[in-house]
Amino acid sequence: MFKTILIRCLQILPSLFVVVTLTFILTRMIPGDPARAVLGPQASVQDVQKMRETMGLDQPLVSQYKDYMIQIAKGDFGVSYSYNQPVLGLIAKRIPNTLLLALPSILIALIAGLSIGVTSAVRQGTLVDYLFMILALVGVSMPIFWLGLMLVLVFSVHLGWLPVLGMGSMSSGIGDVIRHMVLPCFCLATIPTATFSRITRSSILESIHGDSIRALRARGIRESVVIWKYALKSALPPVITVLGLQLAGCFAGAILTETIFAWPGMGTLIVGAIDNRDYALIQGAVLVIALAFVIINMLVDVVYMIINPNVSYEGGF
Amino acid sequence: MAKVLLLDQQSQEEILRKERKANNAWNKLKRNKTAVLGLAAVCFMIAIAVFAPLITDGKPNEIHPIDAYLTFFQKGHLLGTDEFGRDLFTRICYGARVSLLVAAGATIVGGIAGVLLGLLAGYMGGIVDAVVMRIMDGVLAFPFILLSIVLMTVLGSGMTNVILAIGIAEIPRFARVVRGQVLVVKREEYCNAGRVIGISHFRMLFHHILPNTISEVIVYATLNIASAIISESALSFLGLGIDLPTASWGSILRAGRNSLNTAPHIAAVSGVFILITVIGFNLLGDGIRDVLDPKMKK
Amino acid sequence: MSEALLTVKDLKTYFYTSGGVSKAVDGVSFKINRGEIMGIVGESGSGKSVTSSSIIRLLPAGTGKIVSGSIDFDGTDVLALNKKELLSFRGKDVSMIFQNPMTSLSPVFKVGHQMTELIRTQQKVDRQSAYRMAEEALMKVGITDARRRMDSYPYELSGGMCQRVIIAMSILSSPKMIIADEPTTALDVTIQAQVLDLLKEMRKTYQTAILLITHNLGVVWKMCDSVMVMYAGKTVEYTTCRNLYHKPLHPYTWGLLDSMPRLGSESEEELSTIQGTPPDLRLTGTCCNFSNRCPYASEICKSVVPELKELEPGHFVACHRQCEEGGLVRGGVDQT
Amino acid sequence: MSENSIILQIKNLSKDFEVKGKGLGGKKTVLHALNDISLDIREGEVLGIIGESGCGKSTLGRCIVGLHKPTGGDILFEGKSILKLSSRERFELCKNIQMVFQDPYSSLDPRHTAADSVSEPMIIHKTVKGRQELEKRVLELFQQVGLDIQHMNRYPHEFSGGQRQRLNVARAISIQPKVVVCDEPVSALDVSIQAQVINLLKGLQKKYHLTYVFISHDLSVVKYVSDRIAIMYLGQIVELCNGGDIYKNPLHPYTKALLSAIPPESPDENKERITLEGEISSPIGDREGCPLAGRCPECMERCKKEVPSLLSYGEEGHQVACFLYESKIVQGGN
Amino acid sequence: GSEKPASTAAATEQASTVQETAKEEKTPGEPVSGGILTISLSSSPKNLDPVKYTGTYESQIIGTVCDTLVEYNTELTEIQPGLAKSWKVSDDGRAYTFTLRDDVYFQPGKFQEGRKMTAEDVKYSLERSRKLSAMNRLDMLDHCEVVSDTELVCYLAEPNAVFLTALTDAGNVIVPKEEVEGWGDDFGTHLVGTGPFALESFELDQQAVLKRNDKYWAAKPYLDGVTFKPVSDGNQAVNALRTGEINLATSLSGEAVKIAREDQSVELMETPGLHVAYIYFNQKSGPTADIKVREAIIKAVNVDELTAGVYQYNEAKSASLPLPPGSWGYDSSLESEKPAYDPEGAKKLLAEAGYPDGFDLNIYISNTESRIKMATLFQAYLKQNLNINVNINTSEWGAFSEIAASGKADVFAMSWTWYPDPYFFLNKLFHSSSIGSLGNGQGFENKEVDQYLDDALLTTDQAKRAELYKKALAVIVKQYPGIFYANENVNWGVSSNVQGLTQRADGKVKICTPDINVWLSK
Ligand SMILES: Nc1ncnc2c1ncn2[C@@H]1O[C@H](COP(=O)(O)OP(=O)(O)OP(=O)(O)O)[C@@H](O)[C@H]1O
Ligand SMILES: Nc1ncnc2c1ncn2[C@@H]1O[C@H](COP(=O)(O)OP(=O)(O)OP(=O)(O)O)[C@@H](O)[C@H]1O
Ligand SMILES: [Mg+2]
Ligand SMILES: [Mg+2]
Repeated sequence: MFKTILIRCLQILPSLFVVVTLTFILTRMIPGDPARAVLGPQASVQDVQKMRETMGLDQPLVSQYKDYMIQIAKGDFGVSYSYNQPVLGLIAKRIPNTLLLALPSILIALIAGLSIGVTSAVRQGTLVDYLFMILALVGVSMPIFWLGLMLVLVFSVHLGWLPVLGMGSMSSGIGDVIRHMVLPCFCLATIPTATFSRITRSSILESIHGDSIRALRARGIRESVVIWKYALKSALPPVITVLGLQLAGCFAGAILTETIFAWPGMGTLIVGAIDNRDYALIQGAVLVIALAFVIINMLVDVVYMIINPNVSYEGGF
Repeated sequence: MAKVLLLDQQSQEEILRKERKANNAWNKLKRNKTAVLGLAAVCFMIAIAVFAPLITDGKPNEIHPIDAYLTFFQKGHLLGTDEFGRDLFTRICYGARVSLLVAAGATIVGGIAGVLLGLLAGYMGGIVDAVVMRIMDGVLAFPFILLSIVLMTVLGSGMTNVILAIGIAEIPRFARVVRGQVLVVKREEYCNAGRVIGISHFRMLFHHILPNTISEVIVYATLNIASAIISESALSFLGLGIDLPTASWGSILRAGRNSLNTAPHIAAVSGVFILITVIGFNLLGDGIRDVLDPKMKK
Repeated sequence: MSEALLTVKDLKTYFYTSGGVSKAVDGVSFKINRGEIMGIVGESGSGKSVTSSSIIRLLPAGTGKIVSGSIDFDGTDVLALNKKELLSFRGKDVSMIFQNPMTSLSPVFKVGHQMTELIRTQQKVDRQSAYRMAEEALMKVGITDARRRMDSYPYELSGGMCQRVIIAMSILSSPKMIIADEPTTALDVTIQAQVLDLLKEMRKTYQTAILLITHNLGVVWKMCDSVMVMYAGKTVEYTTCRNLYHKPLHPYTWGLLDSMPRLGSESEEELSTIQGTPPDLRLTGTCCNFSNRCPYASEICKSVVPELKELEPGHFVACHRQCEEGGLVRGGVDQT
Repeated sequence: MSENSIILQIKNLSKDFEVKGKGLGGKKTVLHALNDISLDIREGEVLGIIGESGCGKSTLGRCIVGLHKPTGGDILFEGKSILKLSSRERFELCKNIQMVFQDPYSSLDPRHTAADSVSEPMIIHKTVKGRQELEKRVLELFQQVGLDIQHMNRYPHEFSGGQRQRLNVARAISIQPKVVVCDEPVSALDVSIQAQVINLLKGLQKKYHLTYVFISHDLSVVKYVSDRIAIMYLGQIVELCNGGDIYKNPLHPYTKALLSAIPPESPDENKERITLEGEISSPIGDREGCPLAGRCPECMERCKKEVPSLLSYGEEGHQVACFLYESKIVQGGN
Repeated sequence: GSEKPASTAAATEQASTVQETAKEEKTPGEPVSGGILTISLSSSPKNLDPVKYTGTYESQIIGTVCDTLVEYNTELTEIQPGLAKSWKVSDDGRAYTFTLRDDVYFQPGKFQEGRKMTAEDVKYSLERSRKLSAMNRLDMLDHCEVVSDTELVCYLAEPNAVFLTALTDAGNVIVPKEEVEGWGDDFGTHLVGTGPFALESFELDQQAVLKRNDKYWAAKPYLDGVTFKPVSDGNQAVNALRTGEINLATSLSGEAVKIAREDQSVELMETPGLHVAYIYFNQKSGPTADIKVREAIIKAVNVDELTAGVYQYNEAKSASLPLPPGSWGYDSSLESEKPAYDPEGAKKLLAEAGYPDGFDLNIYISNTESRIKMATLFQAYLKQNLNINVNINTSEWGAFSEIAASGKADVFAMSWTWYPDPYFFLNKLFHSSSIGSLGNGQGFENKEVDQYLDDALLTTDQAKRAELYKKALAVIVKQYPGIFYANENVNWGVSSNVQGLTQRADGKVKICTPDINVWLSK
């Protein structure tokens, strides 16, 4: 097992290399001068020139790339120009915030989605099924930035039930943070819930119609056990794939949600970094998100192996 | 009633013909209620986009500052007006053009490139596969919206650039879908049959493998148009979309956001249009999948 | 023969599809005695599996429905059972073995787990004793390293091994009858022989009746006491094995028997074949279903549905021509 | 059976597959699908190959038609190696060696009409000129395999299994090959249809003097169509004999077991079963000794260490690979 | 800065100078102690180190935690004592002698226990700023000399009239050496100064919590503490005001202004800011290099209407000159020099310039709301009146500033705000030495103007300087460099329990000074 994971870890290196290179190229392609962005509009020509030199931007691209690669290999993500702080520290402070949004959202989505999906599948063709599936369809089709706006409009502005901005502060008690989490989590959980519902439903349906479930029924196993134990477990792999994708998506896809709710997570960090042409920060944050993505994918594979031991992962030979 | 004879060739033929007709993709789609609903929504949106000049006064950008922020039905404005007094319905109709065009364009860009790469990777296998797919994985590791944002920043605003940005970001997804499918199809016996005959790689790819993956691609593309519409709106919403003053649903939504309290209908209406269209494409995609998937035949 | 265990009378199971009513099973009658092995043979699509799943009322989800007929199992009317009774009927009275052993075990749980689960739904025992019982059952079907096998996932077992596990599961509750739907089609000849031997032994030790579905006549010869030939949803001939071999009465049976190449036959002569294809099940029911392929078909065959008649004691056949005065004599079926 | 010239010669052919172990990153292991197989196929004969599932029958067939690249050994077609051909020559060779696949449902491209599928080889190899001639030829082929003009524009899913298999046959013979490899062409078909296809194949073979390599796991079918029969076990040929001999005089313990396992042909027949204990051993990994050693009722010490080679025994052309018969081997046979 | 990437339409204000200020004294009551004032900032403060900070939102916190030597008075009319009781300027204008208060103590920190501030600290802080400030906030300073604990002399390299103005910047606050060096890079999150509130905690992107400094030299603050929270969206800030999450929202714009104005529980404070929004024409290339074209375009735009359209909630005044009316260099007599709205005349002029049928023009703007609105209207005017096709190129700030500064834009629009001294407008926007920077991205070059501006910098007398600036302004206006269409207000939303708050034109939030002491009513 350990070795397996190690091998998988090695497999993610090329992807990360691509990510780092791509980010490097893309950041340098973004129009706009980081030096000017740092210095602000009032900077004079000389100020900008001086700053460029301090930032090492006067070097040829190839050597910048080389330096950056060496730096990354050493685990050094550099210093953010706009924050004047090490990138790693900045990211480390933001990750928990994003997780605070992403994990509960995904968890809620998973529980809700599985229940809805299973219920729908079991009652295939009934009113409940139709209702759930319509909801799920609306859910997957939802532009969440719009949903966010509407939620704020209704629940914060008109009803005044929930706060609208930021993530509150632990110093004001955990309740404060939770109150701040409600709307963004709802927003963030919408699509995953809907996706889980749909995928669970179709996957359960498929397995219900499969031979092994028929065989179980023929053996007189109770229907509830058949559904919630056997059918659910054999229906899990696609759900887990989606879980991985959604989790990875949540981690970074919170960009829109975070922007709307001014949530200080990775999403807003990156958007801010792009605005500020903060190369080191963009690169660092993207790399971390990509890393999260690949690691989650890897975990998905491992979980797959635990759940369904007879799955081959490679596309073939 | 004349008895139907199972033995006679004709009634057998009859049945076959009927079945062929019933199994015709289009007829199957027509029988799929939800798909028809989706198709209707999509067609409606396409219609308002195409006939925008006919059903509106054709001046989506003409400003009347005095009439700013009217709501529904005021002064003959069906859906009210925006911050410059431009008729919202007109802008929504013209916005449909942009949103649909961008979504379709991006899907075509991403689709063509992705399909080609996926075909190549899946068919060639080995080192080509490894290289292409690692790059795709790398790109995929970028969160989609982030990649579009960065690409938009790199490319600058404008319709072609939005199409490119979303399209490029979509390439890996298409490539994955196609590659997965190619891996299945290329091991089908009929491909082996082709090999035994000695057909060329080119013919194999474009006569046998591509046609047999295309239904997956069509399904995926339909669903993808739905997400591309959202992506376009999201980009416009973040202020990275098409050029002013051209309307797109996202840019209307963005403007609506800035007057959420004064004129909530702007954001609401544009959002609803996006939502309905996306639902439409999703329904249609699901329908097409059901129709093309032999497992789902009723 | 001894008392009947299962009596099926004029069973009809239809599928209501968009293209019309598909008469998958359209009048099937037979009975099985305790300890008897009965075979059902017939072409693919003739309704063998639907018949068997009708008996345990487990039609594939969707549009299928048992329209008429009666199924009597050991004195109980199966069609009148409620949900709860059905569960114990399926588990304890009748068990089923499907064609593909690999797919009739859940791929995601270990063999032992699945077996103990089954035992614990049938009997009130604790986990340990259930486990022991499972182990014993495995040993009974000739699995030597039972303990190790219990700890493996189905995919780790070979097909033959899997089928044995399934047989072990099906005898756990010592059912009165086992329905085996093509239990060996997916297996190799040598393994097939082993599994069939095993089934035969089970019958001997437990007096279990077996309903064996197959399209391999050889298997029927080897295993069965009686056999039913199905064609397009109907019983066309039903009799003892020997009778069927030596004195088949239905022209379809003739075709079936003759189209098998025999090891002894000379390879110079052509095999006889049955021309044409089976009818569409949505069109059947107005005449003899075989009349379009039957070289002896006469007018009546094309207009009246033949009934299943007991031509000789214990030999049922559904054919107008055979019931006619004189009947038909088996000859070479149309050879083209 | 007249002694014809050897059209296809298989020399010490072996084929290994690399397989991934189960689970994540499982170890790569070698699967020996074919082990040092030598075989001569004569022009105009039907060579039956029979064996258990997974013993390498299809692999052998696929090596012959070039779908697999052998790991070792050689295949000679009319005396010329077919493994070291340029792509041009390889292409030309396709005209001579064709294949009929096992599964009639998956071996036709579902998106091509019946006529498309049948005419494709002729288009590729440019054996006919012009559309009209092509259409004429396709119709001709259709009629030869018992289909007619109304079937030409149908798609595969509109055919029954037997009809599809006819299409496969039509496609295979459309460019007039000399050798046709039939990989279990009838095992997916119903008995009544099976007979039709077998008749068709036999008829064509006679008519065009084709050479068949006929793979099946149904002994009665193989016996019925074949002039000679090769019995394979775990990647090796264990016995090779004339069609009739196998029934009359089986030699190899495996052949005997196989024969005894075949269901009887009548309810009266009471066969004595020679049981092979134990499961079929896996072709994965390295193996020592006779492949049957683990299951053989007459296994000797020697069998566990050495691999017996296929040597002639008794009457003309009967070869067996078993130490039991070593002393009685006819020297210099074949 | 005048326009920061992350900020919304209301550009950042930091200015000083004599300025008529609408001072909005609240209903007086008996001041009570206690309570925490929560203030929203338009963007998230990143670094509070005075030499590293870059945005106004940061300067608000620095200005509350720390003090400067001198300050603008509330009306921004003159510079008044801060930590320095008094100062003297040498005749050559190169030496400034400051006398410091001797009752000033630093807030206690990790590396010192709240010791007294001395001249050494002032020298240290100013020279640090001179050396390290990336923004060059004190580049006119040469060095400082400590005379005694309470006296020091600052020497300039050459006379510079804006030295005192520069000293009012939050970048030049006085900080204790021990803390700066003790914390090193982390000083940015552990700022210590002499101000009315001490930084208790600084949670990046969440909040900065300040608590009362009981030993504050000017007065004892009524408030227990002040909390700053970043809220980037104006509407959200107002929503938060209404829900009571914050008490004071700075930098409101757009619809937020309207809501604040209309909502009963929220009060809107407005003061004309030191701000000019403008459209710049390329002086060097393209059709706008022709002065006639520029004039035509100006004539074709109805500025009052444009401003009303952009600032639909009256959050700005229509403008005419490249200087805020509050600046002492402002000359209202020049307002009439700006061509009036005259579509016909414009068309004629354009025809004279050789473009009777119009042409294509690219306007570059950053993607902020007010800029987008303006460009949309501008586009409509030019199309309608001159048949000029305007392509609007929006991009976010980074890309925009690059294009604008490079001089490649036909037309670009932005806004400018800084200190009240005209130097910070005119020199930065029109001096030829600024070409290549964002301020003079249009490439304005005029010898006469350069001369006036240079002279004004060397003169110390404000009246004389004003004269020079007005002369320069007159020349500039005649060149039609652009359309200076609006002066945005400083707009604050305040919840009604905040008392004693005074709004300044420079947008600085002053909570406790010798004159002001904000308190919260129950
Ligand atoms: N779920 C279903 N919906 C509609 N028709 C069905 C369904 N299941 C079976 N049928 C039809 O019922 C008929 C009988 O099917 P059945 O599975 O019993 O055949 P079979 O004799 O078992 O064939 P095989 O030998 O291939 O297993 C077939 O024609 C089939 O088309
Ligand atoms: N492409 C492949 N990659 C890896 N292993 C393979 C491949 N093709 C066949 N094998 C393995 O080679 C062995 C021989 O396979 P082959 O298909 O030749 O058997 P077969 O005799 O045709 O069996 P069947 O009767 O089931 O068709 C099997 O163990 C099989 O798993
Ligand atoms: Mg069946
Ligand atoms: Mg095979």
